[in-house]
Amino acid sequence: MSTSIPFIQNVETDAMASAAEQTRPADMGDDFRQEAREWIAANFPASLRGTDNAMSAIEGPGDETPDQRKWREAMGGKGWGVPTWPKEYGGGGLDRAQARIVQEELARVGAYNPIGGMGVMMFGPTLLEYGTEEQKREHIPGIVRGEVRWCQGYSEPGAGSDLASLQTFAEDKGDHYLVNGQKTWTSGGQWADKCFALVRTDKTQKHAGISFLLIDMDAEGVETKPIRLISGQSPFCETFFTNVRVPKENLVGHEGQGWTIGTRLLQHERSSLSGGSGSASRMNAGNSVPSIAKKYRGIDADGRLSDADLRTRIIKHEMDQRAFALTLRRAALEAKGNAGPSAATSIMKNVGARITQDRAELNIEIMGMQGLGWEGEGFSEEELTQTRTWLWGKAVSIYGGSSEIQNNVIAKRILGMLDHQ
Amino acid sequence: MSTSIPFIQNVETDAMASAAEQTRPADMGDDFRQEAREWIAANFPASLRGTDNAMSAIEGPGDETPDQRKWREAMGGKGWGVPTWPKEYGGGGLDRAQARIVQEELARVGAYNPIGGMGVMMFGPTLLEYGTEEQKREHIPGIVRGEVRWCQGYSEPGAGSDLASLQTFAEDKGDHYLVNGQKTWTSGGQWADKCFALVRTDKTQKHAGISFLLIDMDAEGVETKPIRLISGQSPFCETFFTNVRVPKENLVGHEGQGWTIGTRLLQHERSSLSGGSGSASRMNAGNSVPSIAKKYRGIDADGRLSDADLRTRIIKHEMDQRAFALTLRRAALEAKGNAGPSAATSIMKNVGARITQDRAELNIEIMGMQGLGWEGEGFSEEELTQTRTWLWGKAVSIYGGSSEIQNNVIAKRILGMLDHQ
Amino acid sequence: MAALNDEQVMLRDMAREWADNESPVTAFRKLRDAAPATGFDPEAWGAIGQMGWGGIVIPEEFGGSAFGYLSLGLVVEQLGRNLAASPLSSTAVAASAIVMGKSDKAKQEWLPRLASGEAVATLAIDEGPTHNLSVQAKVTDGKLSGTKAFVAEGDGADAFVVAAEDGLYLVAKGDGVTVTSRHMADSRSHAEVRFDNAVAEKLGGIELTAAVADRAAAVTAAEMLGMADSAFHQTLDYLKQRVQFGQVLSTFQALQHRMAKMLTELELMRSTVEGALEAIDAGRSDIDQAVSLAKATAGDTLRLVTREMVQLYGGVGMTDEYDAGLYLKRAAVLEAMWGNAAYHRDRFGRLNDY
Amino acid sequence: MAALNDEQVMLRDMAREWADNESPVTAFRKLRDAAPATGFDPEAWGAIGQMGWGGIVIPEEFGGSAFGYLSLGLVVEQLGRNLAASPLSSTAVAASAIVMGKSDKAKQEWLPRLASGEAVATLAIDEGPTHNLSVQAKVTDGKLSGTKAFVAEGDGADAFVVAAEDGLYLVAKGDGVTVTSRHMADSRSHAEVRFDNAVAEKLGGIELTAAVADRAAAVTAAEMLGMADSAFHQTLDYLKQRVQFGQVLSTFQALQHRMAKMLTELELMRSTVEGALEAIDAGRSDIDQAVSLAKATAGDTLRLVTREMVQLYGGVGMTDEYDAGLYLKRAAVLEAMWGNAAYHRDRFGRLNDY
Repeated sequence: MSTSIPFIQNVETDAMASAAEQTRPADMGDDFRQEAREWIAANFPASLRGTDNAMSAIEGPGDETPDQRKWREAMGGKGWGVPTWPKEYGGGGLDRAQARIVQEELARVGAYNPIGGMGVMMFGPTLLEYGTEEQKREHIPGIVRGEVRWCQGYSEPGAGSDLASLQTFAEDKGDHYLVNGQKTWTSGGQWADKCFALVRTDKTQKHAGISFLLIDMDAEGVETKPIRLISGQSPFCETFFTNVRVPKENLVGHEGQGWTIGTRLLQHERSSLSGGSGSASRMNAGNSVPSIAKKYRGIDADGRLSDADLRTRIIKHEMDQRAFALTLRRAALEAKGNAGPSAATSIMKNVGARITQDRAELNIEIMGMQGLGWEGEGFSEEELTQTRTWLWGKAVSIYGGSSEIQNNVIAKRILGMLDHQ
Repeated sequence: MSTSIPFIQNVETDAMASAAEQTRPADMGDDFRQEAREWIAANFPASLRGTDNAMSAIEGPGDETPDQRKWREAMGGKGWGVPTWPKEYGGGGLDRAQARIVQEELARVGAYNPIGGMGVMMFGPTLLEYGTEEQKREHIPGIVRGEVRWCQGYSEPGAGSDLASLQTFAEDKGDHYLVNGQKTWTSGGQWADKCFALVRTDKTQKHAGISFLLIDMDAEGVETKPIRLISGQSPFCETFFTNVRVPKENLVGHEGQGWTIGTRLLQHERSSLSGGSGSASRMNAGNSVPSIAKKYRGIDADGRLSDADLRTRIIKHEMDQRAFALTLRRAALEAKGNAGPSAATSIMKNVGARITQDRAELNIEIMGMQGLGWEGEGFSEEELTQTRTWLWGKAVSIYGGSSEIQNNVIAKRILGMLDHQ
Repeated sequence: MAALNDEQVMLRDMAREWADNESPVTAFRKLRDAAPATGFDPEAWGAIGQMGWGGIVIPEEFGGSAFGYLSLGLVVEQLGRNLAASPLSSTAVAASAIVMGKSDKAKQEWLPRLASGEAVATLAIDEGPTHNLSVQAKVTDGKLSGTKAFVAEGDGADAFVVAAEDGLYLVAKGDGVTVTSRHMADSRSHAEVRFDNAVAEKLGGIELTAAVADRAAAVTAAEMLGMADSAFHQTLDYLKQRVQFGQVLSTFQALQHRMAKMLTELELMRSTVEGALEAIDAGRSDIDQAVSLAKATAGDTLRLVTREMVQLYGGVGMTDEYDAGLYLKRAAVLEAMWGNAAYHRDRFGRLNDY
Repeated sequence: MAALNDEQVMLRDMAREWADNESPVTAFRKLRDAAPATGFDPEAWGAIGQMGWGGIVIPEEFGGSAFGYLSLGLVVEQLGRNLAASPLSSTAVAASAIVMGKSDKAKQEWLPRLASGEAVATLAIDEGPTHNLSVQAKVTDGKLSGTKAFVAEGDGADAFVVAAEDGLYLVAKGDGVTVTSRHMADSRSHAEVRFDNAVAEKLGGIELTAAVADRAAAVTAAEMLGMADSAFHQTLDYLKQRVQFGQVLSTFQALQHRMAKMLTELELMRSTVEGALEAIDAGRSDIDQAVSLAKATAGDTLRLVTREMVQLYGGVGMTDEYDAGLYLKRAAVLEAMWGNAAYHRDRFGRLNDY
């Protein structure tokens, strides 16, 4: 299963930010910084300061306020939501240093990047790599402007971690494919405009029988059914394809290349799950585990958190998070000039998942019964969010390649431990 | 690798004793208890009170003092060192309840059981089950009296956990076998009189080609070389067999039955490793982890161990040990009328190993540099023992079926999880 | 399993059978979706009353069977396996407070009704989100005032066993008692209960409060044992049928070893939980230690098993359609109730003087 | 690996090469069995002096290269890989105390000799078996008295940087200094050093003591990093060649996942250790936190890796013939030195005000 999970990025972006604070170099790119600062000042509506649209990716599109719309259109038009994408398709055309400056300047005034979702994080980069000129011209601008929502059609009920056993079939009908089958874990499928899907075009071969196809979600024969999660939310769908006609222009790459393209896309996902994304969020600022512990449990006479057993585990968690931030920074430094995500992202994915889950477990332990509210009176908004965050967080070690799959990848690709014969 | 490791029995016997204290029934078998008490009073030399010979099994035979010899001969003659073995071969012929009474009465006056070793724990029970009448009459009495030391010839350098791949070959020469090969981890091989060994009598079959053979350690062609361990001790040997003649009477069971007999023997070992043994020891009495922590680290103003982080781990360990004691008791109750060791012994073996190792790790952490002495001045005897106990304890999750092997057994035999196809 | 007598074996088998036939997890789902105000299914509770489970720790003279805590634990464990939403444990533990208490009036009036299932009772001790025996509630002239947080089964209770500064009291639902539901993740009944000069009958001093809290923790641990055992075996069954990469999941060695580790912890958990219940039945002097051992071990093990359940089910474990989430959410609530693992570890250390 | 400059890359590669060629684990075994009184091999130490590693944190005016702590850590890490028994870290950290100190006399007299490897120096701070900056040693009229426990490289040291109540002092070997060897499990030099009215030159106050202890902990963590990395890769290599049940051990998934977990921890460990050394070089205000993070992480990770090394080697891991035990024993000593993981976790919490 694969999807974008905004709050993991939050963890890791926070971690990145904290690492960055520790090592921020002397100001550089001063001219560009000035330009960015002025543009943001001129375009970012003050009313949005300190707000964020991160939750919208989980809960589905809220109705944009006029200011939100204005800000999305401004950033979309400028291309700075995807600052390093080529200008010719509407991207920002910036280099990495400039992109970082934009991010810093946004953060400085409490602004967020309104352009996000699976189109930005996964599909866009992949299409830029494998798509035809026509396909790029058709699909990239809509992503850049935040106008077209994409969802992912990969997993199937019988094909979870073992994606290559997927059965959704695209039958060759000359100028189009006729698609039949069922996908699951299509994130935001109920709100998406389009779907990038892995489908089978050849039943006689496993990996080589898979193709990468773009499907309109409002085409006839496409039905979605939201999946209710243990957290009560329904950010995913089951998606049913019944005799759906898909024009052949919508094939990316050639027939049978789907596995290669799809895997590449998952690397982009894993990389974005482990801190590569630029979508900053301050959701957790001032809301650290120790500060929650102080608030709910108090301190002892020596100024230490009063439950010593819990305190030890909180310190371990804080250290783990600090170590992770330093590791992300180190990975970024080492990856310089080394394009594309590496196998080491599996390590980052697992540590990120562990930290996210440990934090949530600690928070509910700290809050006691107050951290296990579901709805209604007696619980603050923050407490109710905590319950959801805890439950929803169980997904981060499952989606985007489970921790078990990542451990297989680490053992085999990094450590060279072979398959069982 | 398989061997007897006295101090694990200590852990678990302690645990058993503590469980027993909690549930000791009203006195029963009063007459027999009186008899045992009187016999012990008449025969146990007061000078040995509170001493123990458990270490001798690690360090090799010390020179017996006259009192030690007297006590061994008395227990050996009475058969109470192996209280439940049949009287016809010199055993005590007692039932389990009586055997427990003997053990309690020994403990009451600080007496130890001087009859032990691999003959008692592993070989004897197996020979009683599979041996011929002649073999039992020849070998059991020497074990009962503590006069004949047995060692185990199972592991080979290339056959550790995968015992069945052993190569030592016993060639059929009519009235005798000619044995060639190399064994390793023969515990106490340098001091043993005899060896029970698994040898290959048929090279064309893996398991069915193995036989169970008794070899005189002073026969021509047998050489031993002590293995130095990381703890500095050498309780094991490599044993080399070069054209060793072994009479055919020394085959136990029939040719090819060695795997079955050898496995059965390992079950006796595992069962004795997990608390079934009657050899009591007070080595750790009054020497619990919390008491060592109080001595070396002190307590805070609230009376708690002063390093809160360490204290939490000590408490976890103490709870683990308590839970283990309760589990041994429960297993004993459930096994009533259910003869022979069960697969659940794998669980007990792993928990016992964990507790042994955790305790040693905690103790050296508590003592700091003082708990890592090797020799010479500046370290108490107790501290130097601690270092050895810690290092030597690393063996308990390796010998007698490693924790990994036990986990395989648990998964496959208890949980019915199948082999990878 | 502890050494059970014939009565106990019968009781356990009967409870297991009833839970599997009459109260499977689907029954809990139905109740959750119907969300009755009392938080339980009166029909199921009626059946429990008829089987006499409400009276397991109540003396025969008051209509109970006096089988004891191990027996009660066996029943609660079987119900826990299937997440049965019953007020049995709350009622039984509240009844035990009355039994141990000194008020004959309370015994006469309430025990027969609790034994038969006519009435529901519960403990109202904690005043905050974590377990804490030092409380503020006060009694003046036989009237109790104070606010109790997260009272389990508070929505449907007819009587409350309430901890005040100076000990334990019985308060019947009625004047001066205000119950406000708290909707929690486990979809079970929890309520804030405010007492405002409510008529209170004294049961005993603060030693009684402590003794009753220990019994509540032990019985909670029994529910956790049933849950953990069931969650583990459901996971095992799932691994045995789910195919990935052309291979049944249960054949992956990494998963085998995790399951072996969990089974090991489960065995230890069972010993400690049964040990605590037996300690209570035997009236041992170290009940407190036995209970802390059980509740801490139960908390850690149930946490391990339920978290692994979601992880090993994978994607479907995240969906409300499967049961993993139900076990996870209930587990977190029970971990927090009557002292979590950290609380009981600290207590165990203090009781042992280190 | 941190972002290294060219100098650092050269230094690291040179150290790695020297350690592999001139100071493999067999060299340590030889030294252990020969057991010279000084506890180190003078020839190897001479070579280290010639390569200038003794002066990595010493300013150029005193004969050093002033490359800094990250550079020193890189060298110590490479030596740690092979358990090289060298007094380099002790000497370098003692030198740093003189460098940071206020005594020009000490600088003139000692730094050039330490930079060139002519002399060996060490820290004498702790007075008991666990790390503790509150000390009893006293200086009266320029004479220091007190007893220091477990002074690393105490047997061969020419100068001691000694913590007294009011700060840090330099004491040369000689009158009033009594060194008694302590034979420890790691077969390295440790000694009790008694100072009895020994002439002492003041270097600085207690802030200097604390700063130097942090540097010692960071450099120790670098040695631990080298050990952990090497122990891990030796284990990996062993798993790749050892066959059991007709299968190479490295193909067992349960072992694969354990190795993956260890690699993950190693990556975090490397980040924290390099992070601490960089923090020192940058003169950051939170060196203390960075050091506690590094030493705690290093302690936990090296413990994990060395314990797993013995376990995964199996029986041969228990023998003195294989190297696993050497790593295990040295690891335990380094875990205890300059504050173990529990000590630094507590300190990290306090530094962060919780």
